[in-house]
Parts: sequence; C-alpha cells; structure tokens
Amino acid sequence: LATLPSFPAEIRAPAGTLPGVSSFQVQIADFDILTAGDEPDCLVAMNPAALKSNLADLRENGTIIVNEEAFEERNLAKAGYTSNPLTDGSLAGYKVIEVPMERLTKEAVAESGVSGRDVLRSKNFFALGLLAWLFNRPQETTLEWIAAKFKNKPEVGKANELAFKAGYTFGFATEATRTTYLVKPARLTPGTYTQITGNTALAWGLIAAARAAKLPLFYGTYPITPASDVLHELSKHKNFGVRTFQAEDEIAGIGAAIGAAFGGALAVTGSSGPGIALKSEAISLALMTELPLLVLNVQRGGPSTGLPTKPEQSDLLFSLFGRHGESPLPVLAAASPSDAYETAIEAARIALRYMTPVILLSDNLIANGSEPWRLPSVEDLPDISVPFATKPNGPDGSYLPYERDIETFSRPWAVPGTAGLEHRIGGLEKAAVTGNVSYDPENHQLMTDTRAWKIKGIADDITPVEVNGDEDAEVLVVGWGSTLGVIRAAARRVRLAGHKVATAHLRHLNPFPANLEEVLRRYPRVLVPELNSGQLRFLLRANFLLPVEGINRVSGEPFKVAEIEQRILEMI
Amino acid sequence: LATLPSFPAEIRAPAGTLPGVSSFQVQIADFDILTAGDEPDCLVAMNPAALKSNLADLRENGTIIVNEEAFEERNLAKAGYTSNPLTDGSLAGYKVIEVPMERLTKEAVAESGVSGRDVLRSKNFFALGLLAWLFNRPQETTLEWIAAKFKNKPEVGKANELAFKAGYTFGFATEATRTTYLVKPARLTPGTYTQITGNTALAWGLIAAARAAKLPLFYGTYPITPASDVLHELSKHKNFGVRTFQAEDEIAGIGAAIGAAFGGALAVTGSSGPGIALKSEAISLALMTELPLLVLNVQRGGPSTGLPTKPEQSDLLFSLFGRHGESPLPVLAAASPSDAYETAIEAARIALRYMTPVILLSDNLIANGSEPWRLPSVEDLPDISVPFATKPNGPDGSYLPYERDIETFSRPWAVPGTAGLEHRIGGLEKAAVTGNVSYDPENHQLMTDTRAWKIKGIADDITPVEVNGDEDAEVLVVGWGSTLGVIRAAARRVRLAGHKVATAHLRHLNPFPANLEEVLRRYPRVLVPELNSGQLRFLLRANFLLPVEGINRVSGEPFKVAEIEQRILEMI
Amino acid sequence: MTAPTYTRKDFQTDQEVRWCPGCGDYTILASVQNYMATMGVQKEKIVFISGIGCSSRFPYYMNTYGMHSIHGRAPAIASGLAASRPDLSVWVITGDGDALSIGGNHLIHSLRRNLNIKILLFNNQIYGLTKGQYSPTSEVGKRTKSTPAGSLDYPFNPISLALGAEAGFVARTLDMDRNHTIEMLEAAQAHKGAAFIEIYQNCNVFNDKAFIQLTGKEERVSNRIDMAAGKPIVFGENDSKAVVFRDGSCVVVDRSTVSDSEILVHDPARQDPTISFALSRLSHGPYGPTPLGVFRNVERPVYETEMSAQLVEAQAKRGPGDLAALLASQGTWEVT
Amino acid sequence: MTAPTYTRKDFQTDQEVRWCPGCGDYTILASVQNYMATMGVQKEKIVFISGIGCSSRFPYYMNTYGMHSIHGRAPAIASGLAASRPDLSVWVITGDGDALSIGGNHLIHSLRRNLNIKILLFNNQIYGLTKGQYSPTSEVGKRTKSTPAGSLDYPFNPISLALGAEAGFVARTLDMDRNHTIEMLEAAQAHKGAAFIEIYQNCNVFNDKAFIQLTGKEERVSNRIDMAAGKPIVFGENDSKAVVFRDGSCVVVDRSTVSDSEILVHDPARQDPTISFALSRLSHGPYGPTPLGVFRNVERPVYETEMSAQLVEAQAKRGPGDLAALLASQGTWEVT
Ligand SMILES: Cc1ncc(C[n+]2csc(CCOP(=O)(O)OP(=O)(O)O)c2C)c(N)n1
Ligand SMILES: Cc1ncc(C[n+]2csc(CCOP(=O)(O)OP(=O)(O)O)c2C)c(N)n1
Ligand code: SF4
Ligand code: SF4
Ligand SMILES: [Mg+2]
Ligand SMILES: [Mg+2]
Repeated sequence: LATLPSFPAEIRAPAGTLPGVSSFQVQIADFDILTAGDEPDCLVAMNPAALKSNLADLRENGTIIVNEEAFEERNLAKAGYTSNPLTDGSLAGYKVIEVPMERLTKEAVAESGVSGRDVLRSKNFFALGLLAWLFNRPQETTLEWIAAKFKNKPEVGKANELAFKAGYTFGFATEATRTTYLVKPARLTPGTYTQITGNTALAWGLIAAARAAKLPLFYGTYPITPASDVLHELSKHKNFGVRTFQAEDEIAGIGAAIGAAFGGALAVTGSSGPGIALKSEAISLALMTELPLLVLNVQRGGPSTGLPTKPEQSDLLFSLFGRHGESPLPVLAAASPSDAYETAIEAARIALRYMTPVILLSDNLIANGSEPWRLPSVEDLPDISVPFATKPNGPDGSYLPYERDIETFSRPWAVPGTAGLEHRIGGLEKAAVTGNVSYDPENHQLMTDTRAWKIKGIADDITPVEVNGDEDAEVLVVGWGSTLGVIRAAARRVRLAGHKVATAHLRHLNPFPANLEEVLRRYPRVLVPELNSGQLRFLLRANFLLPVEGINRVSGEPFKVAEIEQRILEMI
Repeated sequence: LATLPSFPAEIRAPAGTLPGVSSFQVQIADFDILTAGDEPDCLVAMNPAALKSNLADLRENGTIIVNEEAFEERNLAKAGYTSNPLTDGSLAGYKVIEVPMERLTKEAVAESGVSGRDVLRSKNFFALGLLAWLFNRPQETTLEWIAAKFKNKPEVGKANELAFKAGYTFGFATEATRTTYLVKPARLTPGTYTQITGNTALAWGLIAAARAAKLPLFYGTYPITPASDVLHELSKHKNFGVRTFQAEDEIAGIGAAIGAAFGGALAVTGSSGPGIALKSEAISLALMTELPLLVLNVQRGGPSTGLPTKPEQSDLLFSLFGRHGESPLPVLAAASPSDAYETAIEAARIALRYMTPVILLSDNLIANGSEPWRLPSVEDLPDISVPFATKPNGPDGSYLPYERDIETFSRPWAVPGTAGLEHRIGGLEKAAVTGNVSYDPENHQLMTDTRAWKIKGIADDITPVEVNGDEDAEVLVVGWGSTLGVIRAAARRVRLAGHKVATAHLRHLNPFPANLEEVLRRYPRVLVPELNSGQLRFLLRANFLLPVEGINRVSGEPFKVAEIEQRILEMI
Repeated sequence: MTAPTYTRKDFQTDQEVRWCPGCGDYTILASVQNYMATMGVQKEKIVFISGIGCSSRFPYYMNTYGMHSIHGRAPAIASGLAASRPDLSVWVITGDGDALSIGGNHLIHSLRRNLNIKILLFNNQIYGLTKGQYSPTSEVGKRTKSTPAGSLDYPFNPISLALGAEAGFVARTLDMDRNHTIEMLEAAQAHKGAAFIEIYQNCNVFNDKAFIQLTGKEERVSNRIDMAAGKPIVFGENDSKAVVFRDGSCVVVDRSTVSDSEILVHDPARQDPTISFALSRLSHGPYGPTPLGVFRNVERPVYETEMSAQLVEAQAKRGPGDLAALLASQGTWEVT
Repeated sequence: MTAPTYTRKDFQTDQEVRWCPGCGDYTILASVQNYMATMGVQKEKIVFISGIGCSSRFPYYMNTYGMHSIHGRAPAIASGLAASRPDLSVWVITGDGDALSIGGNHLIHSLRRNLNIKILLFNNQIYGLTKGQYSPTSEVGKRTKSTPAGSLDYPFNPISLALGAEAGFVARTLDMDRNHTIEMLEAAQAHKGAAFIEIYQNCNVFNDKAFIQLTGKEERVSNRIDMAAGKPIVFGENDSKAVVFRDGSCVVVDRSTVSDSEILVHDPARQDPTISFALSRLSHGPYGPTPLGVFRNVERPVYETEMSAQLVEAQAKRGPGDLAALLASQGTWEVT
C-alpha cells in the first residue's frame, strides 16, 4: 500500500503516444500517474471530448489539467456538453488547473522556428513539463529523451524542449499544486459519501460552524499559498450570508476579523506561515480583549518563504508560543481533509464558549489532499451558540465586561447595538471584572493567571484522547495533523506482521486532553512521528517529563508508511 | 537589604513642608523616596538652585523631575550655572523627566477658581501626583488628605486635587518611567566606575561591538516603550559613524537593518513585545538568507499592549519559537544594566561569526535600572571581525554563497561592491552550496538540519555556565536576565543564615552552554525564579527531563529578595 | 424610533480623562461629545475604534462602544466592523504616528475601499505617547530625542495623501475651534462613505505651539483660510487676500490685484480631485496661509452596501444557504 | 575608473528564467538588462531588491547583487541598504500586490523620504503568483477566484498615490515598448532621489489583454498619450487629439477645437505637483486615453546624502568617536 502516487518515467508516455495529433490528445488525456489503487491521479484534457471520455477513470478528486482554450462552444457541443464543465461546477470535486495551453506553447516555441502543426504538437510536451513540476520529477531525463528522439528534426526537438520547459516553468511561476491522494481507511462504514479536499472541508466546516453558532460568518484574509482556496471557496457561498474580505495584508485581514468579532460575527482569519507571523501582534489583541476568533494556519514549508507548495508541520511551537507576553490560547489540528470540517466546528465551539482566539492548524497535505467523506447529518449539527449579553450585569445597571462565568472563566459578549451595555475594551491590561485599564500589580498577576486557567480548563471540556489498537502494546505512536493516515497504515502493517502497537492522534494540542499523561504512561515507549524536527515531542517532554521518541522528516514530503512501520518494528 | 525603594505615605511630605512657597520649593527639592541606602531615589527640582543644592544627595542615576520652565537664563545665573544642566549633558547619568510644570499646573487648576500664588503653590501637588504615578501609589490617600487638610479653603483644595491628578495623569499620558535601583553587589572590585542604565549600556555595547567588528553600525527601529532610549542614545553618537533610521514601523525597521546587513554593516533592530511580534516574518528572512543581525527585545508586560512601563521576562519562549517553520536562532539575555554592554558585544560576535540573526533580551528593569559599572578597558575589546568574502570560492571563478565554513557551518559574507561575487539570496529554500532556489526534498532536509546544527554548534563556542556558591548545596538556583541581583542577594541571605545554596545565571538561552545539563544534574533540586509563568523552566524540563521547580511572578514588579530567600529556605 | 435626545454628559464615561493639562485632545473630546449629542444616532449604535498614542485613548472617554486597539490598525478593525455591521456608526480615532506612520497602509486602503467609517486624525506633528520623537508630519530639520541633529524625512501632507488615495471626503480642522470642528464632523457624518478629517492638535508638552500660526490671536488672521462650498476663497484682515488658480497652482494673492471672477470659488463636490489637491499644496503643514474646511466631498458606492447587496442577490438567485445541499454539491455515492 | 562597457549578456544569470511563456516580465527583463549595459555603473555596484510575486523573481535573472525578499518589504530593505551604502545603485522590483497592497506603507514612505532608490512596479492588475485574485489596481467588478460576484474595492491610481506621497520622480511605461521603457529607466537613473515607475505588464495567464487599449495595433493609436517635457500634449491619429487644462481638470479635446496655445505643454519639473496629478486623472487604469512618460521630475535633498553629511559634521565637530571617552562621559569615580 503506497501513500504517494508514483510518477512513471517521463519518457514513456509520449513514446507510445505519437501516432497523430488527435489520438495523442486522447492518449494524453488518460496519461496516468499510478496510485496504489491504479486509478490515474491526474488527467490532461486537451479538449472537452477528452475530458468527457476519460473523467470516469480519474480517481476521486484527482487533478485535471485542462487546455482551457479548447473549451469553447463548438468543441463543447461536439463533445455533447450542454454547459461548460469548467464553469458550471460539475468539476467541483476535482482540482482543476486551467491553462491556456495553445497560446502559451505558441509563445514558448516561437524561437524554435517550427510552425503550424508542429507548434500545436508541442503542447503535449508543455503538459508533460507541467506534470514534471507537479510530481516533482527532474527535468533532465525528459530533456535527454527529447534530444535523442528528435535528433533528426532539431527544430522540432527544440520546440518540444522549449514547450516542456515552459510547462514546468508555468507550474513553478504560478505555484501550481495538485491534490495528494491520502491513504484511505481500510473499510468505509456504510453511508453517503463525497470526495473532499481539506481546504473545501475547512470552508464548509466554517459555514456549518456559523450555522451551529447562529452567527453570520466573516472571513478576513489575504491570499497566500496554500490557504487561498479557503477564501475562494467561502466567497462562492454568499447565499449563506458569508462575508469574505480580501484585505490589503494579513494584519488587516485579522484586524477586520477582530472588528467583526467585536460586532458579533463568527470571525475567522486564515493564512500560512509568513502571514501568520504577521498576525501575531493582533492575535494577542484578541487574546487580551477576549474576543472569539478563529485563526487558520495552513502550514507550508518554512522558514521564511520556504517551500510554499510543500507540506510541513513545523508551526506547532509557533502556534503555542508565537506571541509576546504570557499569551496562552487553544490550538487544534485537523488530521485529514474531512476531519477539517469537524475540527472547524470544534474550534468555533471553543472560541465562542471561552471567548478566545483559537489557532486551527492544517497543512498543505490536508489542504490539497482528498479523501472520501461520509456526509455528516446536518440535523445533528451541535448547538454551539453562545447568547450575547443583553442586560446589565453589574451594580446600578452597569455592565461589567470582564465579569466571568464561574464555570468557563469566560467573559460576556455584548455587541454594539445593545443599549445600556456600551463599554470599551483594548490591549492594555484590564482590571478584573470592570475591564478598565489597570496598572495594579496584583491585578496583572490575577489576570495572567486567569487567562491561563481559562485555557487550561478547556482540557476538561474536550474529548479524551482515544487509543487505537493493542492495550498491552510496547509502543504507543502519538501523532497529530496530517500524519493520521500514514500512522494508521503503518500500525496496520505492524499488526499484520504479528506485532502489537497502539496509536493515538491528537486533535487538541493546547490544552492537551485531560487523560493524555495517563495514556502516555501506560506504554513503555512512545513514538511521535512529525513532519518537523520534533515539536510535539518537545511539548510532551516538557509537560510530562517523559522520554518520548521521535521520527521526523522536514523535506517537504509526507512520510512513507514503510519508514514509520520500520521505526515501530525497531522499537518493539 | 530591600531591593525596591519604598515610597513614604504621600501625605507626609507636603504636611511638613508648607511654610512658604520658596522654602517649599527647596523642601520638595529633596522630598525623598527612601532607598535601602537612604539616598533619595528621586529629586523634584523646581528651579536650578534647588537642583544645584540637592543633586549631591540623590543616589547615582536616580530620577530627576525638573520644572523645565524655571531653567531659563536668569534663574540659571542666579544658581551659579554657567550652562544649562538640562542640555549640557551634565545630567547624563540620571533619568531626567522634564515637565513644563507651571504651565501644566495652570491649565489643570483653571477650573478651580484659584488664582495668583495659589496656582503656583499647587504645582507641588502636581509633582506629588507624578511621583504617585512613578512609584505606583494609589491616589486615594493623598486625595483624602487634601480634602481634609483644605476643607476650609475648598478652592485651594480643589486646585490641589486637580494639580495632583494632573501630575498623575501626565505620568500616565506620557508613559513616564523612572530608573529602578538595583541591588548592588556586596563589594565593588577596585577600578574606575560609572553609573549606567541598561539602555545606555546596550547602546554603548553596540557602538563597542561595531568597533570590535570593524564595521559601521546601523540601527533600524521604530520608537516603543521601553526600547526607545536605545535609539535616542545611539542617535547622539553620529561621530562614531552610527546611522540611526527611524522607520515607519517595526517591519520597516528590521527591513532596513536587513538591507544594511546585506550591505555589510553591523545591523541592529530593536523594539519591545508588540514590535518584536511584527518583526517575526522578517527575522525569518534574515535566518534563511543567513545574514548577521541583532534583534533587541527590551521586554515589557504583555500580552498585547499590556503594561508598557512594567518589566517582565515573558518573551523567552517567544524568542525561541516565535517564527513559522523550523527556524532556530541564538538567544542571549543581559543580566544587569552594565551586563548589557558585554552581552551586546557577545551577541554581535555570534551574529557575525555564525551569520545569523541573534535575539538579545533585556527588560524594563535593566533598561531603566542603573548600577555602578567598572569601566572595561577599551584596549581589551575583543576582535570579533569577520572578513568579507573577496574572491570567488567556486569552480570557474564562480561564487558560492552557501559554501560553508567547515568549523562554524557559516556561509561567507560577500557585500555589494565586490566585483565577481555578484549573487542573489532570498527567502525561498536555498540549495546547499550554490544558494539557488531549490525544491528538492533532500536538500530541504539537509538545509533544515544544517541551520539547526549551526546554532547548536555555538554551544561549544560560548563560556560554560559557572556556579556561584556551595558545591554541595541542596539547591541550585538558576536564573536569567534581570533577576541576577535579587537571586544573588537572596543566596547571600540564605548563606548568612547558615545554609548552603548555589546559583547560576544564564546569558545564553539558546543554545545553552554545553555544560548546563551536567551542572543541573549535580544538585538535588533546581529552582528557577522568573518574572513569567515558567518559561526557562519549561525549556529545561523539555531539554533535560529534569523536574526543575519554579518561583514565578507576573505582576509587572520585580521579585523581592525575601520571597526568593523564603522559597530557597523551604526547599532546603 | 424617534431620534434620541442626548446631552454631552450622556457621552461621558466614569473614567478620568487622562491627557496632560492643556492638551488639545480635551477640546476635541468636548467637540465630539457635543456633536454626538446632536447627531441623531442612538449611542449604542456608535463605535469608536482607535490605535495607540495619546489621541488613541479617546474611546475610554466616550460612553459608546469602543476599542483601544493596537498601533496603526484601527482602520482595519473598523473596516471589518463596518463591513459586517452596516447598521453601526463607526468612528476611528488616530494620530499622525498611528495613522500615517505604522498605519499608513490601512489608512489609504480604507479610503479607497470607501467603507462608511469616519477617520479623525489628531495631527500634533509628534509622537506624544512615546515622549516626543518626530513623526511623518514633522517639519524637516526637527530636533527631537531621536533626531538630535535634526530630522531628514520630508513630511507627508495628509490631505494630499488622502486625495492621492482616492478619498471621497477630506477635511481639515483645528482643535481650538470647536464650532469648526463640529461643522466638519457634521459634514463627515452627512457624507455616505469613508471620511477623513485631519485635526490640528496641540501637544503642549512635546510640540507646543506647532499651530500657533493658525491659533495665535494675531497670526491666525493672516494665515487661516476658511474654505466654504460655493464661496470664493478669501481670507486675511478684511478678506484682503484671495486664492486663485494660476499656472497650475493655487496661489495666494492680494485681493486687490485680481478681479472677483478670478478668485477660486470653492467646490468640494468636483468629481476630479485636482483642485482639492491644488488647495492642499497651499501649505505643507501649518505654516503660512493654510486652508481649513472640506477639501473634497464626492460620494461613490459604499463598500458594505455593495457587499450586502451581493449577499441579498446571491440569496435571491440561489435561495438561502442549504447546508445539506452544500455538502452533497460535489456529487455523492453510497457505501452499503 | 572609466565607465564599464557591458552587453546585455553580462547581466544574464545562469538561472533559467521562469515566467509563463509570453509573460510581460520577459520583455521588461530584456529592457532592464539592455539598459544596464549602457548605464555606466559597475555591475557589482548594482543591487536589485524585490518582494514576492511573479515580478519579484526578477533579481534571480539579473547578474548583479540581489535579494528576493519577503512580500511587500522591498522598499524598506532597499532603504536600509541605500542609507548605509550611498555608493550603490539600488533598484526595487515589485508588483501591484507587493507594492500597493501589503507593501503600500513602505512604498509611500520611501517616496517621501526620498532615498536614492529606483522602484519599478510591474502592474498587471492581478495577483499573478497566487493564481489570480484581484489586486488594488484591478477595476471594480472584476470577477476573480476570490470575487466570483465581482470585486467591490475602488482601485488605486498608482501615479496619483505616488504624487500624493510626495514622490519627486513619477513615470509610467509599458512592457511591450522597450524603447520607452529604457527611456524611463534613463530618466529615473538621472534623477537624484527616489524614482517610481509604473510599468503596465501583461499577465497573459490571469489577466490577459488588460492593456490592450495601449498595446493593440488599432486601439493604441487613439489611446496612448505620450508626454514629453516641453512638448504640447497631443496624441491620436495624426495628433488629432490634445490635452488641455480646463476648469480644474485635464481633459482630452479634438485638437481642431482649440488653439495651439491652449494645449497643455508638458512640464514635469514644475515644483507644484498639481498638474502632474491632473494628468494622472486622465485615466484610472489603462482605459481610454492614458498618458505614458514622466509625470513629475523634481529633485530635493536625498536622504542618505543628508545622513552622511550629519555624520561628517558630527565628526568634524566632535572628532571621530573615542570609545574610552564615551564610557567615561557620564562621570566616573574610583573604587580602591
Ligand atoms: C507595535 C507598536 N509599535 C510602537 C508602539 C509605541 N508607540 C505607541 S504610540 C506611538 C506613536 C504615537 O504617535 P501618534 O500616533 O502621533 O499619537 P500621539 O501620542 O501623538 O497622539 C508609538 C510609536 C506601540 N505601542 N506598538
Ligand atoms: C506575507 C505573505 N503574504 C502573502 C503571500 C502570498 N503572495 C505571494 S505574491 C502575492 C501577490 C502577488 O501579486 P503582485 O505583487 O501583483 O505580483 P505578480 O505575481 O502579479 O507579479 C501574494 C498574495 C506571501 N508570499 N507572503
Ligand atoms: S504628551 Fe502631548 S499629546 Fe500626549 S497627552 Fe500630553 S499634551 Fe497631549
Ligand atoms: S502568472 Fe502572469 S505574471 Fe505570473 S509569470 Fe505567468 S503570465 Fe507572468
Ligand atoms: Mg502625534
Ligand atoms: Mg500583479
């Protein structure tokens, strides 16, 4: 069972597929990138007919590269389409990369001297170049093959080389990404399924959370790879009352969200590493003013601009400690594309119930990865609504914005428009209860402690961590985020090989579930696989003084099942 | 031995000091805030004569509040000043707060109805109000005293009340701070001494570091309490070739510093919590481009705007983990005002030798605190210079910007203007050696590891941690930053009481000195006092799996010697 | 609901007002409170958002909803609030450092985006709160703590900047002149969309008398240019001076040297902001003849109105959001 | 040192140029490389600093010193470099998102501060790198991935914004027109101080033909207004159109309807930027008659020159820094 699609040697596909332009079009249409399941991962559709006849072969939520220019009326009609599949939403389940391929190929090969038909033929190589980028293949082999193959027609060879490079370059220039096929669970429980990517699930989860909270949804953001698709998805659903605000930068994005939160919306901001860094100061304001706010971080390779199109889990410690001062806040992570939906609702529940900013981590694997998702029942949507304050809660009809709920330590949420509850909040330390500015030492200690207690207390309000597998195993594998599938698969393999192993996956990274320490102590050895240098491991060590071990990878690539399996076997 | 000045009940001073305006002026001139040493901590000088006759009584580097309007030619001459002490630099050793006191008092009492002499008399209360702000005293007692005292002259009472409040308000409005007297070492070794505050020492340390590095100094920043004084101090020393750049915000401040670093300057940026948060993304750029850069963080109370004028040590974990991606960098902390000088030089040494951004932590106690400082010999200034690359280091006369030094893992520094070494750097992941953009998985792993090793390796290039006190003590007290004086004093007291205790103070917080673990393991119990919720403790636990204990305070106030002493005694 | 009747007191809070005695901020506070009492908006519908600075403490003293946020970000926060709550009256309080230094980008974007927010910039040409460094509106050569040898940066002209950023409403007033301040507030409130008012504000501690040419009893006579829509721009003792547009610039001339028809008649409603821009160039800071009043007042679609309309339209077209349908929208299959 | 002689090749690097085929960035790269070969500055003295975006990949392809920095911050980084190294020739490459969205504040401040940096803004009216969201220069109503129902924000006019921000040199050119581009580069380089050039650049993937009115064979004839210093502004087929300043605006008229003396004679050296501003209002984006060329070219003191002078003066007055004296400057005492 392989977790990553394998890319066939580039030279194969074109080699066997050159009898003629039109048939090559059909051929390259199902030029396939093999997955474990033998379904192509990626389809190159040079025209509507090719799309129509080959779409069924593509794996659910695969990547489709379309030559967008060919999708005009005449071709569509010829293929029997009554509306354009590129715009009518029927490809919504797939990652579609639209490329004006003829135009770009023409531009690219201009200097080769070829003309006419040959130019258009080269667009196959353009497609191949784009595939090479998407599947991270070296260009050299294909270039050598082209040189050899066309040594008697040097202009054609040159044109193909240029087209191939242009395709690669196009992918690079536009930071093109494909969907990643993630390991399926062994069995699918009965039900109605859809195929979904993480960014879509996240967007839908936010829409569902807003409904569950009976609040309008506001999304303030600035585009960044790989988080932009959340904005794109949300902006389609204005009929749900969703307001999307593309701000001038990330600070304004979160600023706007804070404004909306003050106004009583379910306010969300989202970005990736560099953009989250910019939001740090404002997150701290939301924390001090105790306003509910979701901060989505779709992690990518760092540091700095890093590897924008590659997955990594290296923002965990940054999520916990990436703010000045003592500034604790809840951190959650989605474990798979479909889990992003549930995690969004859970994050919103916590943000609203505890009046706090919450960081929700996803990553490039989840964001662009896809999996079958058993549709949740909309009727079972939990009620996560928190009533606004409507009446004075202090002496003489006064309103005390920092008078806390005795159970949650949460403060009330009074929104503008509510007569009699006019009040001011801000970033300076607040006096307990009144919320006035206070420089008093004891108050600062109290408020620091209260903010910490409030977050710590959430531990008792979340699902305890569950262990999968053997109670009496030697090794417990603890993961978080996108490693869920690969850890489960590795554990299955270990068990198939006759060994015992247990796994646990954390959705809540701060605070940890109340039973975590007890669970960890049950197993002689604990292994933490992470796509970083050992950040959860660091947290577990500091919190529980346990010598947990790690397997780590910071290469911009996901784990292979085999490497985790191997490591578990070594530990047994 | 008390560490904090005690402020006498406000009512006392005015009570005994009202025989007449002119004598009151003299009286309030030495209105004293008692320190342990019985020297006033603060002097209110209503005119030049008062300053002249009372300055000698003020403790070294105390705070002087001057009624600036009275410092005009006639008064100066009358007092025997030939030049204005406010501008001629002769008060450089003190913290001077200049206030147009007569004007402000007049404005403040306007609505009371008093006039003439009474107005001016009220300015004593203005001064008292400012003192109440500076020394964090409640206003109520004074206000009650005023009400009682002047109940027969209600307008005068009202005027005094208004003036008192105005003085307090002035302090609040302008975020006025005073110097804090720090615990002196028990004995001063022979030598030439000066009295210095931390911000001044930091500025001078940077000037010295630039000299030691044979580089021009560039400081890019944006004002913020309590870091602004570093800018103010540096901007005075243009004759040292220092360039200060007051940017439009903190991001531009560090951006400009990165530009200057690329150009071959000793580049420094500085701020406090909220501003450092804004610099996070750019620090990561310096880390990826491996440019030398000092980032000063003069910590204040957080989170958010927090308590701008109060000290706190709550940015330690933020310094280590406050960036997205795997982004390790060295973190140092000054332990006292004078230590800021040495720490600046050490931080610069590391930044240059390892081509890395370095975070240097100070805090409000150090910044505005003062202590006697035995002047270092300028001749002994270490040579921390690192030669620029001047010649190609690759095949065919090429320049390889990421070809590393085998000992330090540092890359060469080629600055614009050097013919033949033209090269491009940036925030995308770089290929080892060539520095070209690379998406290669193995390269990303290698570079991630290399960046980590480079920083880890510094552990062997720094002074091992030294233990003070009893080898066979039960308790080792480990501190960092501004708690040095109070920890040492507490340990002295414990020893005076006949017990054993050892102390160690860390200048290097990342990486830790190589011998730290061994030192910690030598003692049965380890106590870490911190003005935060336990951040160094957290690091020690995670790194060494040791159950170190903490004593913590997040109240915007320093520790009292007694509370640390008490805690040590409990542990023995 | 009938228009509420308020007095200034209704807008005062229980917090002690804490600016230096004599600070211009007091006067502005009084003007705003007085104006709000007559504005005709329920006070629970009013929100003041500020950044950081002396000026930004303003919301604590207004008995409305308010947020003292972080340095420079008030326009962004206000934008999110206005976009999501078009029913509110949203006011931004900011300083020359807050709005023009760290917050410059949010300022210019909120102006071009044209949300219905009213931005009051207290320009004292100094960083007050941080104890007196020069600001982006300080004159060249200013000696401050951070520039003992004099500052080098050429200052912004806030009016020119706002006009260059497509602001629809741009005005300037003076702390000391309460009536004029209130007039400008009224005009800003009447304008549908983003409104920007630069308020010259004296910081009597760190930059005292910066505006003396406009506030001094004698100086102001010859320097204060009051612009009024539809009126020829004349000023000075006995209106002896006039502004004409000549050779590509607004210039001040002796009124006696020009015919009445040559005098520029003020028209803030011109679609093209060129003449407003030209008027802003009459002075670069409060030095010499300096215009006060509304420079530009031109409406265009308001962001949140349009945004709400898109939501309404989407619902009209597609019906209110159906979550179950959304989840199934990419196609489903059954596993049994 | 004699002026170096270079060819375009000297400025090419070994890195494959990676923009989409047909992207306007290629043409601009060629123009800049060609210009640099003749600029007369040693290439090791030249530095290109960029932010993030397709355009910002530019430095990788210039065989000079360079930094591909972070989004929006290039002007700040360039400012620090220029301030500390006045001997260098510093160029900023940025996009409409990089410079006007996230980097707007640094842009306007670097212009007012007037460091000697040359800012080339590749305006394709779209976010290219992130695959096609609308930008601060996109036209209202633009449908993009993030605005399927059409964008609502009123766009900036980059020329107006730069002028409002006190820019001394402001120009506009077109990717396709290499000669004009080089002419603008020459003028920017000749200008002492900050120079801002807006370059209309076609993104043929996400915003193809945005500039068709200025590049199309037919369209350009009637829409391209070439401004040249000292020349009356005429354009169109047989120069049949003219620009006049009338009633507070620049307007396009049939040349036959005005006398020659009424036609606006272009003068980018006017101290007052009003007429330059008026010219920038002729079009709001590349729609209809749109001026290309230098809008403003007025010098004032350069920041780093002044900064260096302050250092020299301080040394002249106080001697070069004496560290020992500094340490003792607050008074000392002996402990024995
Ligand atoms: C992120 C951040 N940077 C810097 C500061 C410090 N700071 C507070 S207010 C201010 C400038 C205030 O100037 P202005 O906006 O003109 O307000 P004024 O005090 O003059 O009214 C600065 C630099 C801060 N609080 N936060
Ligand atoms: C801090 C940060 N925010 C967002 C991004 C994502 N991003 C990269 S380029 C870009 C916009 C590019 O637009 P533009 O400047 O117009 O350049 P173009 O690609 O069109 O040349 C964005 C939003 C980023 N890299 N870093
Ligand atoms: S420092 Fe200046 S602006 Fe601030 S409160 Fe005092 S007088 Fe007003
Ligand atoms: S996306 Fe557009 S701007 Fe970017 S390289 Fe391609 S054509 Fe050029
Ligand atoms: Mg100010
Ligand atoms: Mg662009």
